[in-house]
Amino acid sequence: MGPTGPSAAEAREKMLDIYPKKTLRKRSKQMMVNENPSTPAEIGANSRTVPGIITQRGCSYAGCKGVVIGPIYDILHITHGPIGCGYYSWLSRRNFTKIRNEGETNYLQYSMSTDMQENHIVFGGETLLKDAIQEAYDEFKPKAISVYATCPVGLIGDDIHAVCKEMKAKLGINIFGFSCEGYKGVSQSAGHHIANNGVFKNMIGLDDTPSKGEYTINILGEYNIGGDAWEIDRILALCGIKIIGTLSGGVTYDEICNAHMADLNVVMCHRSINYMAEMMETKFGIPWFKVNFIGLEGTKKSLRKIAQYFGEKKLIDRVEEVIAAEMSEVRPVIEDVKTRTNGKTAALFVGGSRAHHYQDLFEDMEMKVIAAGYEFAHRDDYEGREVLPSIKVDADSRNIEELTIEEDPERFNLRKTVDRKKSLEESGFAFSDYEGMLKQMKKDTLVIDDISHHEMEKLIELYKPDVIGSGVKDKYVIEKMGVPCKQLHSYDYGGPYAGFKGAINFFKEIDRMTSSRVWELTRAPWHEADEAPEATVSEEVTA
Amino acid sequence: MGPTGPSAAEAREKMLDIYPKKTLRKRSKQMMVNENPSTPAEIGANSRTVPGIITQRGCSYAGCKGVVIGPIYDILHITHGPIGCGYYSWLSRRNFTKIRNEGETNYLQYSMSTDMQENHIVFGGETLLKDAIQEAYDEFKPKAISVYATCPVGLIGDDIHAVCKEMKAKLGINIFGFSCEGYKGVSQSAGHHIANNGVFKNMIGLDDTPSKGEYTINILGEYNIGGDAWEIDRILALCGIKIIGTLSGGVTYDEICNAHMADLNVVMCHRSINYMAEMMETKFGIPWFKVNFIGLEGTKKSLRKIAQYFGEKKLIDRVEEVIAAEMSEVRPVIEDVKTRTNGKTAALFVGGSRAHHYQDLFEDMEMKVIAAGYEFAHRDDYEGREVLPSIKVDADSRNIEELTIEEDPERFNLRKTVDRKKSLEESGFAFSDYEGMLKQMKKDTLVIDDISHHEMEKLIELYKPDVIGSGVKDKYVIEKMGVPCKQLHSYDYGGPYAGFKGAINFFKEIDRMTSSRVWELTRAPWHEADEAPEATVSEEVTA
Amino acid sequence: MLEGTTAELRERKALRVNPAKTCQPIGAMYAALGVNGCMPHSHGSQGCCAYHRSHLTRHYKEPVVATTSSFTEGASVFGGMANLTSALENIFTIYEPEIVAVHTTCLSEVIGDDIPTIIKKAIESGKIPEGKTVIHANTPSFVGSHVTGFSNQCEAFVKYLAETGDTRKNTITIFPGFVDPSDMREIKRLATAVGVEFILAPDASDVLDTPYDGHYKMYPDGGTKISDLREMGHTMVSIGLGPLASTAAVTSLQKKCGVEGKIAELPIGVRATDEFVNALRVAGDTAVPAWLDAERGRLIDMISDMSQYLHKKKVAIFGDPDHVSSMIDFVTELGMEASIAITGTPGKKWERKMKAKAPNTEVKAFSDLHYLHQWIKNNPVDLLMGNTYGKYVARAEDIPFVRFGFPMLDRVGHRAFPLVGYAGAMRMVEKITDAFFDRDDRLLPDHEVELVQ
Amino acid sequence: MLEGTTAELRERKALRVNPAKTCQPIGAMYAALGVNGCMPHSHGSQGCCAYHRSHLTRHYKEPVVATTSSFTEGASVFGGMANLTSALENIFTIYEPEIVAVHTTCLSEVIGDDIPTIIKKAIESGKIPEGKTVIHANTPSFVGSHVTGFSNQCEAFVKYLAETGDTRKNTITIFPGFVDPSDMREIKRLATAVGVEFILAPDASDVLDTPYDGHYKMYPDGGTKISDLREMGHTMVSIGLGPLASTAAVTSLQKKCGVEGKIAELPIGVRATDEFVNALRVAGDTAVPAWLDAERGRLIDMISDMSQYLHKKKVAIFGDPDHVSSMIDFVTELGMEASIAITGTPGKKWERKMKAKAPNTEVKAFSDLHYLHQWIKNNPVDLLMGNTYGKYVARAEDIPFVRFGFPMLDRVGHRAFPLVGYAGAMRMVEKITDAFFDRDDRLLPDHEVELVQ
Repeated sequence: MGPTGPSAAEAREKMLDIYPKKTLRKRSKQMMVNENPSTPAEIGANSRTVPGIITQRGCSYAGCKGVVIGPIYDILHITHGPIGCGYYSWLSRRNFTKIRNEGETNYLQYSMSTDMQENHIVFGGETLLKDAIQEAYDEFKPKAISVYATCPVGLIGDDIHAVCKEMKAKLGINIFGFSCEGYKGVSQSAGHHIANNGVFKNMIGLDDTPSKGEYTINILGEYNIGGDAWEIDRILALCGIKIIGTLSGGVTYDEICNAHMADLNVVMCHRSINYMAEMMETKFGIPWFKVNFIGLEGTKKSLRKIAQYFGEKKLIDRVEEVIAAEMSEVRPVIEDVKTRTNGKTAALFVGGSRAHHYQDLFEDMEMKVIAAGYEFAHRDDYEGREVLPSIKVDADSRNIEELTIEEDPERFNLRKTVDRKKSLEESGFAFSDYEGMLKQMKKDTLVIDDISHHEMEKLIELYKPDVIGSGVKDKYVIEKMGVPCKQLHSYDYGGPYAGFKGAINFFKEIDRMTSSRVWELTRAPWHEADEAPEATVSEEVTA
Repeated sequence: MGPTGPSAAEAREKMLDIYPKKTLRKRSKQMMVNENPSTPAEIGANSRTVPGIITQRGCSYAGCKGVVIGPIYDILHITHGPIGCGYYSWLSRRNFTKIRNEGETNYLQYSMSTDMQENHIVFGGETLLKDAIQEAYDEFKPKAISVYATCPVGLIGDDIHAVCKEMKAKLGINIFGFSCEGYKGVSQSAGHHIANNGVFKNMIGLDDTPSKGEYTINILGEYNIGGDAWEIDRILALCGIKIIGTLSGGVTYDEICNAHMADLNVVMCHRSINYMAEMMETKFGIPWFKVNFIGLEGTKKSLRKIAQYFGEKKLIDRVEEVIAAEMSEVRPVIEDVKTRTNGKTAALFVGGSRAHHYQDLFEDMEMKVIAAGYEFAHRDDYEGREVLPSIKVDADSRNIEELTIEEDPERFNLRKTVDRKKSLEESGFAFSDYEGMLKQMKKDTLVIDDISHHEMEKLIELYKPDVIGSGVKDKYVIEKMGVPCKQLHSYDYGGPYAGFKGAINFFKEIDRMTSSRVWELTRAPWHEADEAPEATVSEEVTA
Repeated sequence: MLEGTTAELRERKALRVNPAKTCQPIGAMYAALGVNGCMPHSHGSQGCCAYHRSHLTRHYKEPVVATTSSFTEGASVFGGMANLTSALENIFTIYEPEIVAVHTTCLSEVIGDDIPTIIKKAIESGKIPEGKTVIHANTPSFVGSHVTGFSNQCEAFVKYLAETGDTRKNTITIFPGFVDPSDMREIKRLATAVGVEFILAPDASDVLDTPYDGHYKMYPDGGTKISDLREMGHTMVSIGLGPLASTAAVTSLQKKCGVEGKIAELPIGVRATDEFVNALRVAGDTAVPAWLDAERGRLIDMISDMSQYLHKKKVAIFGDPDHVSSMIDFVTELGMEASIAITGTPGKKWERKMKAKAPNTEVKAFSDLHYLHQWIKNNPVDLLMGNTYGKYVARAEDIPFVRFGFPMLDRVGHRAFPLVGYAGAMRMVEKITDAFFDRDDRLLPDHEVELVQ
Repeated sequence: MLEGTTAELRERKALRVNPAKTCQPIGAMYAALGVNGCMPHSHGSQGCCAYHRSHLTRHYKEPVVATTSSFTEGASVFGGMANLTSALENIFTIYEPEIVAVHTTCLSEVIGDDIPTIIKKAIESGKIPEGKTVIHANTPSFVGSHVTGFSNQCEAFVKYLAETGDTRKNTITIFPGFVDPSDMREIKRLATAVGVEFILAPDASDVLDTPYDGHYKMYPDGGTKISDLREMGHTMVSIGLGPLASTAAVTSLQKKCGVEGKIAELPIGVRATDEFVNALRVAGDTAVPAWLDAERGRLIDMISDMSQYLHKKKVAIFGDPDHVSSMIDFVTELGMEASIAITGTPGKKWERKMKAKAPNTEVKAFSDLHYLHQWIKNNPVDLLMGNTYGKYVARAEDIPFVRFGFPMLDRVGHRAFPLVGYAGAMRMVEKITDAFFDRDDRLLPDHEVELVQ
């Protein structure tokens, strides 16, 4: 166990070796050896995937509908386009959702689409969309309808926003659209941005009902995969902290409309939602900082930071009590699991924050993360937000709308957050910050953005990690090679992995995976003729 | 359809043809052509099966434990012997049973046995039985325990009755045994007799609590296969007639102990329980007559006869009302089914009463019963009870105990039945009578007692009936030959078939079976090269 | 579960709710994977390729690789030629397939990329290594369904690869239709049993059901060999299984190479399997072996023995048109009644054909699960049959549910055991009776639980 | 359901409650049916024969014919010689078998009938037609169980029929153990795959799973030929599957004819199947074909893919000793834990062997379902595995239940599909995961129902 195999630099060379020149140049930039973790070098990120490369990446629609908006369970979601996109995003993300109140409908169970046919491509699909919205309304009477454009919609020029506006006026419910055509941007990331803009324009701020809790926050960038949000809810509730809205896991439309009334935004997935945090601070004066409820240390740190933000002893003490109580349950598990996981290796290639977050959990298990990378992150997710000013906006990003937000004259000062922020900052408390993945990773580990199939194969060949965190498309490639693969998008069948109970789940799961004995079954006795004894013949057994 | 094929006499010859001389002589007596239905000829019945012949018959244990006593659900039944007998009689008879009261146990779900081993054969099994009874008591606390002897028990000389007596005294509950070793008699029939004796000696008359109903009866010889007894219950309840005990379908120990308080015994299965009817009349003065709730006509006639017995207009009118109401449901079904079943043929080889009873149902469907026979009946079941005095008791029957019953001085006159019986008899009402199967069967039909496998095969070959009523051992032999087979012991998966709703079930079932199109699937196209078209090629179908 | 669904059936003209189909490219991708040494290539936005790979992966629980042209907005405006050319270069360099099967997406179809020209230019400019092949199929998502995509890819095999000329070999081309690798394996077993020489195209067995043995092969041993795809042109007869999935290829092979074509129903159930086996026998002028007759006879025996449990049971069926068509016949053979049968794939002709053979069945093409669900609310059935998505309806309405067809995301048996053939039919009889029995064993009152069934 | 059963576990020495076994003769009858042209004959009261025929019929849903000596009280007193002699005459005249396999019952054992002498006299007195054979096995019901009876009948094949002499052919005798016809078919498939010549004895395939085709054959085409039973004596090696069921025959063949004998576990699960396949390979000096390796690999793949659902699940197993032994190993291979494993068959040696290999499992031979049920009440399990009778326990305790073994009275799949071999193991993985998934799909709260599993 442990990282045997070549140095990261050598491995990088071996991975790049096969590429044609142009591809080589491109991939070189996206693959780096983390030589100086404290002062990370520049990495190529959020750039186009080379055509023909087998990538993990999806599209803008997947990022917008699939990731950010789709999980809002009481919005009726209509995909405008041919059937595929709506079909594939149907229940495939494991965003857990529980209906809160009798009479509600969980629209995540439904895949609704305009199922565009050839004539709509030729003659335009606006009437189709209009009819679909009307039929959806007649059939389900939802409180809001959200519309998602797919590739052909943009090309044929359907004005989905005009249709939404018209139908909103006609039906008297909130109806809005997202121009998240799949070709926009270079990955899901463009879709996140588009989604953030839409949520901000069409939901945030619609309901000024004051919130009731003493300490009110929003969790941004937590999608309740496998029930993560519920575990975070559980812990925060124990601490006495009230969540107004979780964007957007297991959340309702109303909660999002009311989210601007919270005292604080904490950000889980920086990549998918930092836009929202920024815009809400600008418009409403809600400060934000990054948290991480994945991993024991991350969870503890995040809880303490929230308590520190509110600054009241009662809360600070309560948080410590909760941590102590929870840890007493976790400790025996991790102590046991560690005896088997210590020194084992992992590699993580996934998402825009998880490849980072999950390193905490592996550290808890005393495992080594030998290589990691994101699927659709930007440079700041690797190098930290301080590089933001130096990121050049390229053609693919430029076409994603950048909203101009201004302070809301009436609602900016609703809470005394501005002063509190200032004084905390003076004491060294970091707001609006994210350090990125590279600073946490060990020196000379391998960092690969948008890892390709070839690189993954090579990585396994060279290092054979004990476990790889990745996505479903890689999963069985990796497993065929005898390495267990944990899907860190959907968690496969598992979760929650957030918080304390989630950590226990994860420890047990990784322990199971890295201790699996299935491998022993792979070789038939006739393939080990020299070593194995002849077919074992049982001794005579009689009654 | 319809009886094509040779005459019954010819068929009989063809069936007998193959037998060795001794066997031929034996079988000749048991196979007859019903030449004069009104004055039936003598048939060989209740005689030994020739060794080596494939027979439907079972043994005395099966008749005693399996048929008569086993269905009493709150008696704990222990089979004393090696494991097989107890095992095979476990839940295999479809005696439907519902627990009446919370806290009771349905012992039909349990197979209990002493599981005799070799040392018990050598050293005797009485201690084993004693221990088993004790353990059963400790474990289940039943209100009564019944013990059944299997072949080796009799041979090694275990005195099960002494053991039962001892344990009854020790435990203070009713415990009694049946010496129903499998070698006794020539079929299940011996077991019925043994069972009747045991029930009479150990249960009947134990509880003198007066019964509450206006018209109280017992149904004897109804074992609630597939819920028949419940359908009879339903109809009688509608008429206002109260059943004290059904011997022994879905019945409790207490009901049987109280059964002698009824005003009347009606007998369904004459073969298995006429002993009981006789003994109860002798001891308690309860008159009995034969009824048949299988078939529409049989059910109507039976109801009317019961009403006539009680002789009150209220009841007579009520019975007519019930019949009218029930028939309005049955009529459309039978009218529909008849259009398909009319003229179809059936053969029935089963049991000791069903091969007769079910002829009524087939008549209702206008089907022809071309051949029939019992598995374990006596001559009276064929020829009518008038032959009883002329039946010679042979060696195999002589060893079955014949109880000597006397009038119970105190309880004989509890009801005014004696006078009532006399006056009814004078008006032509038949008590204690059974006409037998032959009188009902058409002239020149074939009657075969204890039909053998060879005869069954031959019968199908010669007549190919549209349906055969038989048992599980023949079922698939018959069906392989393309003839549907209805099990009339256990009803396979079906029932109830008694009463009005049962008739509907049976009509639909036989309609389904005789209309089945599975047969069409049997021949593959490559076996009908000349007739069938070449593999059908579908026309081109596109969207 | 599906709490928003009411029993009120409204006609919908515009809104698809809970589809019973998906889009063309995934079918093309699956078909292409059934060719030995083939890399399927999705010409469009990378999201399509990602979705298709994910979905196929979940169904097969196997590696599913495919490449994409990774369109960005630029490509959508200026055309995908540069992307495809660059993709081909990368693919042949890095992944070294024998053949690349390009299929289009709605994106590249709407912008009108001319794939044959792009391929031609790539060949001319030397981007395609010597001896390697590139083929393509047009699979716009706004036409047909995943079955159409499969069909179009099969047709592309013929159009690009089947050789013309007068050579005729005593060999039969079999187009299996959009069925599972386990089905393709069974189709081969049947053809081998009948003793004919055959080419199965495509053949995903040993591609999408490879062993777990520590080795990953991007191109597993299975798949129809390219040489066999060329040979198709010289076969005597082609048999296309499933009219929707295979007619295009059969017709094309007949037109291009003069190979006599037959279309048969998917061999699901007794008669449809008979038809296939007999067609093989006739085409190959061979005999059906006795053991296959016996296997068939065991199926009939099982049907006969279980018929009482199946008699007149009402079934709701959904799935792909060829599957549904055979399943209607099969449940009828079993003595059951198809109450409703729907497919998401458009097909007016299919609808007419189904109605003709099953006049008492509510038949709808271009329909969806929401319609099916609402219809069932108004017309209760005893059994639901269809793909994984049916389980929500089954749960909502508490109906026994038997899975078949594509996709199967939540069970494992389809990977090992066929739906087609006599063996597949026995499996279905088992599954259907189990569904009833399991429910009975669970829910009937104590006194109605049966020991013997 | 089973409402009288409490959680209070009392030691029982005398009372058997809900047995997990039955008596010897039924096993002998089954084994005899696996010989071509054989009539099993039950020497005892006709009730035994009736019960055995009924029970086998319910398991196979096939004709099961056997004759009986139809003892009455007289025969029980004076001995069964007259009955058996007369039976043999009738049988050969009326039913014309090639061979009659007589087995005893507790009745004839207790009265001490000397069967060999009776047979000898019958032959001498010309009651047995020329060229016909009568063999016998002693199968007292108060010793062992149905498995012992099967074993004794197999041993009788050897004792009566296997030829002695020095001729050795490159052929392997396989004793399949008390498994289903579908299993025997699979054992033959595996042996054929490995390319060895073999004699399978007995072989109930094509005897107890015949087609439905309008014809009834008292002696179907299947079954081990008598000539092959004679040939056994000249084979190189014998492999006995299932120590309890096959050791007697293997040992006897070794002693009588010098055929080298091996005993292997029933090939249920990966390693046990490996062992069998490898034993064949070694014995036949052949090679395992690649396709069988691939089939095996697909099984491992399925196990790997499903392992998360199986991991550390607690299983209660009951059944026949050879089955249970292999099943303990198989569930362990699957990552599950055998919490309790019982058999009704007596076997102290078996118990010790099981405890040695599964020290954490509660193991009991000569036990019953009532004990298993009570134990489970005290030690809840995630899954119950066993024959049909387990369903009452499963229902009473609401435990997922997977059927295997004998008897199977209420389902149909065992008739068509094997439990043994890699295919059988895949089928079990499917059944086990289905049992869990079906339950989850039904009972989990809405928000925990998974699309992908």
